[in-house]
Amino acid sequence: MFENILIWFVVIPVIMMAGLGLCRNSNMNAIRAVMVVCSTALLGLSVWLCCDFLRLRGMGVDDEMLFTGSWMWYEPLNIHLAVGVDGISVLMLLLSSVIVFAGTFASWKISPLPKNFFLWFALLSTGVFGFFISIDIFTMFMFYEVALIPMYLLIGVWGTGRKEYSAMKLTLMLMGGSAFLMLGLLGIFWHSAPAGGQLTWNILEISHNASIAPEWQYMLFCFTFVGFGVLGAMFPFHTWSPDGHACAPTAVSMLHAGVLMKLGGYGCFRIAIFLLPQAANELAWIFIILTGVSIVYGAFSACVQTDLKYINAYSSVSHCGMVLFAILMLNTTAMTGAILQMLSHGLMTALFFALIGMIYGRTHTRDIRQMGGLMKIMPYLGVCYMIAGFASLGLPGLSGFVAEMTIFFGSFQDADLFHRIFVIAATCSIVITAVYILRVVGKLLLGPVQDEHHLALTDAAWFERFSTVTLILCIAGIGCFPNWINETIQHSFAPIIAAVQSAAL
Amino acid sequence: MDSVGNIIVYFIIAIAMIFFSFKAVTTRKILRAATYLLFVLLAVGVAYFQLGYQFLGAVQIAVYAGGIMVLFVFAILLTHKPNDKSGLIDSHRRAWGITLAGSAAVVLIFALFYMPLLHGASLMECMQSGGEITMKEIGTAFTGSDRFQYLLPFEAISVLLLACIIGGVTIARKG
Amino acid sequence: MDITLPILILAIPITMFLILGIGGVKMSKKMAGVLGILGLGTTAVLAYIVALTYYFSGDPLFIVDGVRQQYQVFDVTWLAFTQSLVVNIGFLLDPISALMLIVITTISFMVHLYSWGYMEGEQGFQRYYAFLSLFTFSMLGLVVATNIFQMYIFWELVGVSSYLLIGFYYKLPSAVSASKKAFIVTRFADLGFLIGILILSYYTDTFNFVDMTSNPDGVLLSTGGATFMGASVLTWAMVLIFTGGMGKSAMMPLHIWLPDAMEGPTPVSALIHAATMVVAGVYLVARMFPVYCTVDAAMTFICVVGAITAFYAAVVACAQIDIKRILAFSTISQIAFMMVSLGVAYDKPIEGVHYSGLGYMAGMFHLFTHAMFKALLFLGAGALIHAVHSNNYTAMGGLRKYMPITHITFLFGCLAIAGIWPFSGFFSKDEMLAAMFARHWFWGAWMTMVAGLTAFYMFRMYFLVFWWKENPHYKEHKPHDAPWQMSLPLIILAIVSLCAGWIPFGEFVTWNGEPYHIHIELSVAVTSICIAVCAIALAGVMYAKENPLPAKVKSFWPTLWEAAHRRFYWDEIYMFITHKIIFGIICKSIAWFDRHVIDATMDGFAKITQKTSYAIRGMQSGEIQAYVAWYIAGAVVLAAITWLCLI
Amino acid sequence: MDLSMLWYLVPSVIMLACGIYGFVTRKNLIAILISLELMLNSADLNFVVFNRYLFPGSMEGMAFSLFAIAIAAAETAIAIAIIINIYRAIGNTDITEIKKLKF
Repeated sequence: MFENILIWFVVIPVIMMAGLGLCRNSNMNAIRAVMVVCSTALLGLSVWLCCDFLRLRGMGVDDEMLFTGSWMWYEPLNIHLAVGVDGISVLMLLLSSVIVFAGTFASWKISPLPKNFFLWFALLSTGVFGFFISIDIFTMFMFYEVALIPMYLLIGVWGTGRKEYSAMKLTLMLMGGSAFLMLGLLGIFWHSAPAGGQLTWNILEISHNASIAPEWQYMLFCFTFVGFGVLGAMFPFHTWSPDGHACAPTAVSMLHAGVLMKLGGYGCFRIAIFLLPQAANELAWIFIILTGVSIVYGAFSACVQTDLKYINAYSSVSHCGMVLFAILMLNTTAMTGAILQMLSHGLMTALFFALIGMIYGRTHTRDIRQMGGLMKIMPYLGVCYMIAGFASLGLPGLSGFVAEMTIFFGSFQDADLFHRIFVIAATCSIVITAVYILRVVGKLLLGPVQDEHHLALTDAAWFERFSTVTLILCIAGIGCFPNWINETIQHSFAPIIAAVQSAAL
Repeated sequence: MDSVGNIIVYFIIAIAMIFFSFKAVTTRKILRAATYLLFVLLAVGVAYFQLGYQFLGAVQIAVYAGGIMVLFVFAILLTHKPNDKSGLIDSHRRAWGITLAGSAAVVLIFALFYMPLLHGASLMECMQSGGEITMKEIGTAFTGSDRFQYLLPFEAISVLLLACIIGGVTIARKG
Repeated sequence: MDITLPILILAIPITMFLILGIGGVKMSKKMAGVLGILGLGTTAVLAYIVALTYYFSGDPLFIVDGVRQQYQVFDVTWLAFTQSLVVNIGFLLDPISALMLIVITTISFMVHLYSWGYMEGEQGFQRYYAFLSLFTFSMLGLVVATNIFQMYIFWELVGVSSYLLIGFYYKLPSAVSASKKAFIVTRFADLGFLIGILILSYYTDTFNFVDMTSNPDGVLLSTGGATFMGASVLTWAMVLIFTGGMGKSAMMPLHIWLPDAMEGPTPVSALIHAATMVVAGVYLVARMFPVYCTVDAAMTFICVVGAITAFYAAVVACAQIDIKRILAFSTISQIAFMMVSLGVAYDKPIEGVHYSGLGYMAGMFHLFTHAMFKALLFLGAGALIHAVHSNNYTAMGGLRKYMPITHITFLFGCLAIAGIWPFSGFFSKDEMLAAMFARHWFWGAWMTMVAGLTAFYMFRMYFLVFWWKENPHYKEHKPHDAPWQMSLPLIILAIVSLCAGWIPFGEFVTWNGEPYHIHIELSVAVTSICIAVCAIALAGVMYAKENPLPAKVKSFWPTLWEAAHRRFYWDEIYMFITHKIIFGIICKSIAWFDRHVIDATMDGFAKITQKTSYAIRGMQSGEIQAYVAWYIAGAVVLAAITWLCLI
Repeated sequence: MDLSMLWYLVPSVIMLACGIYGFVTRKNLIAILISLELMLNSADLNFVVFNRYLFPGSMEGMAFSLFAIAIAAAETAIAIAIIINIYRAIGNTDITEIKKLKF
């Protein structure tokens, strides 16, 4: 079992938890050491996986999933621990490990109870990594839940502001989504073998059977898409996002916006679209409307917020709406764009939240009206914030541009007027994004210093620099050299597009 | 056609059951209530005899009328206070009780009368076809583990009783 | 052709940006300045080599049978959207990109040199040079773009560089808001550009300029006659693409950012907001010219927008106080001139006109000369501001004695822009007007009038600054000419402004690469010179000596003056739309809706659950009898139901 | 005149009704227990009657009644122990005083 590289993505966080369990709460250095070693190991593992994956693809191995493995877990229901990755999952693993790595450094001085914080943090990572490596929808769902539950404690204990309320809201809304999801997944399971064979949870097997009856597909598609859509902050199920992010501690915001929200997009893509292609063809329009609304709506809402985290939470609604929007366009280019957008948004929001955490740690306020001219006081953080802002508003050379453009050009391939109108509405968001980003930058970083007390504040410490530089390098890397990502993932869409097209006939 | 003796006995038990159970729940004095209950239990025991279950009737009289009643009486004496007002019932409660009991009785009795199954055979015919159950049969049934034999529940009841003894002791001991 | 030089042309500025941007904090100012100037000097030399090689080498790659060719030096894949729709990053050499290489590097080098003197003592000197390098990189990337998407990429990058440079004095709220405004307005225009690219690329299935412009009829055919809301799809695409150009080139109604952009350091205004970036729109139209020619509606649209803008900006410039704003409006007006010139050009012979592509050539010619003399004027204005520490002409007057070099060079600039022989502006303006008259007399007459206005407001400013009356403040603080780093570029640019008109421009730049021999259209030239001289004379009468005439004229039409001074209230209209409508109504109401409807619904579910729990909690009263009563009631009801069902 | 099973069932129903009435109305815990016994007895009687009339050959009803009696004994014992304990704790056996088990 352990000869499969993918299993290690779950094993390392478990080791991390075990290691943390041995540390004492007061022994900060030991805790940090465990975290740094394990998160570096994860990062290394994912980079290695990525290289190996590209090598295998380069050798002409064109299986849908590589590094597959399957171990029986619960026989009566045919549940396996089945793992396997394609290009998309590889990139998602890479993203997650980068963010876990950066998150470790961003929460270098977390208090109180650092050990417990990192324990939950590691559990959260376990869920995230487990989700991305699974190809058995039951274990996938299990890991999904594993990733969600720690959020409650992480926000409720280490958060700020109305943390209990927010933690409760976030957890309940996401659990509500999970309930829908569970229904959908069970439905898929019970219809996975219409001819009377062995029922299965395995994504590949279900898609090969390709035979869920259309009337069931409609219902299950709605369930699964809404279920994952809640996590993907789809309008109107997005309201957990502003409150949840606003109250969460830095690393949790990073991981949540950076990775957890991607579970939604990934799930929609891997389960809702892939397994239920006919419904995807016919019901996409409903969700195109909803996600189209998300994009514009999130952007407009962000324009008038005054809390830094709220701004970013709404901007996440807008950007994540773009992900789901692109997925629903059901063509290769738009889906590539969606994956790029997931990566881009993951890195960029993580950077944003890290910076906001650092700024908040110094000024003790997140209200942009009470800050100003911080560029003068903390130039490093200011410049990083501007870079994050530029990435968000789609400056060429940073990741946001590539992702958005791929989405727009992909979405525009659909010649239908309905799609066209929504694509054009979605493109409008680039202007609104510019408006709110520049508004924040203008108020927060530029202009005269608002508060005399801020003059005494210090710029970033080394661990903060380390965390931000990692993220910025990734953002710029994707932005300057996007084509390798296209090459990594292009194989992965073939089965999905084929399923959708054959269903359309 | 049942014998006149049976019918007379039946009427005695039926009237006793109805009358004493009514009195048991309406009397204010708790000790009297217990006494009326005793009569009801005895009547039921007689009914068992009449139906041909001598052993059951004996058990009913021994355990209920003998054992449980003693417990009741002891309990009443232990918890009795001279000017106890708990016998008084306010009209609200009474209305509730009458409604519930009445509606239950009405529904059940109507149901009984509408069930054709229940109007058939006479007691005589049943006694002839079934006859009495001997102690030997009962003994075999309670100590065997075949079909229609009850070793397992019997043992379970034993354990339950043991548990009750221990529980009763534990509860009553602590002040 | 060797690809080393072209790569270096792009690589040096971006490297310089990274070096100065990341390492600038650790560097001394001198070091940063020298590095920046050296880097740009090298780039300029390389760009000259490349451009001159292109024009003069006679290499069959560049010129075949006397016709100049478009040549892609390199073109590498950057991002593949689909099999055929591939974004490349490349380097296209053709007459206009070579021209732009020269213009950009020349002006940029002048500005680098000038800034060394001008920005001395400013905080963030290193940052300034870093941004200048970034801008130069982006602008060079824009002009050498081989495909429209590459152009869009660099288009956005120049936008950001412009944002950063306008907001250079980031502690001033006015600079911050000006930079924000510039970015957002151009971003809005870029949205049109993007949608235009989306439409165009969908039908043509390519981004490449050469593919599109070499076969414009193919582009037209590829749309298959598709229409949307009455206009053909191609018209929509081309008009939307032009919208991008309108934003960058500050055409009405998207011009409002440019005057505010003057909050940036003056050399930046010279480089970005006068000479190079703002002509990107013109360059874009020139680049897509053959495709535009297939769409008459788009060409007419360009003409109309250009003509209105030219006149509007010229009128507003007459009523400004801030000299940089006068120059800004003059820039808008002149760019509009180029736009009209391109708009009237035609890629096929028309009857009665000796050369139909004249407007194209003239527009590019004017782009070139305008870049030179407008940069000169801005740098001159910078020298003035440097001397008197104010942007307003009210703080100046009579400066000719104190600042002779600035005076002479500024005068050269004014004469050039007014179109007086033998300055460069005369030649290019003459060609433009000739082209307009050739298309329709109305365009020619209209633009001649604008040219007259141009001469008037430029000399109004010139007289007010250098003549009028001496400002009493000079006694305390005597103004003097700028240091050599600043004067040298002025002198160089003045010489260029004087001579550039004699370049046989038609030999180098025409729309199809075939050389064209420029000759002066006497009737047009005489008319325009007469009008310009009259206008200068009028300005001289009104402003050369202190007199009450200007005040009288002003009080004659106070509303008109006020309206022109306030730029015909465009800013107020925009403020109203953005702040009151978009922010105040749309954004606020959406945010309100989110909190009080959507979120309240979600909270409402929680509240309903909670309320229900509290409400039914009473049943858990602790009274056993109540439980039993409920239980029995339930049982009775069930029994009743069962019974009713059985019978 | 035949003694059909209805004859036995009707008094049993009335006993049950009395039990219900007593259980719901009485306040004294012991009185409630007494009512409970009434209900139990009514059920026992039913078992036996059904056994006798419908399945005279077997003895399930009787066995069930027997067990019920045993359990009732146990239950009563425990209940009385609890009642005595409550009496010790609060000084009376009024059920309206015992409401701790709420919410």
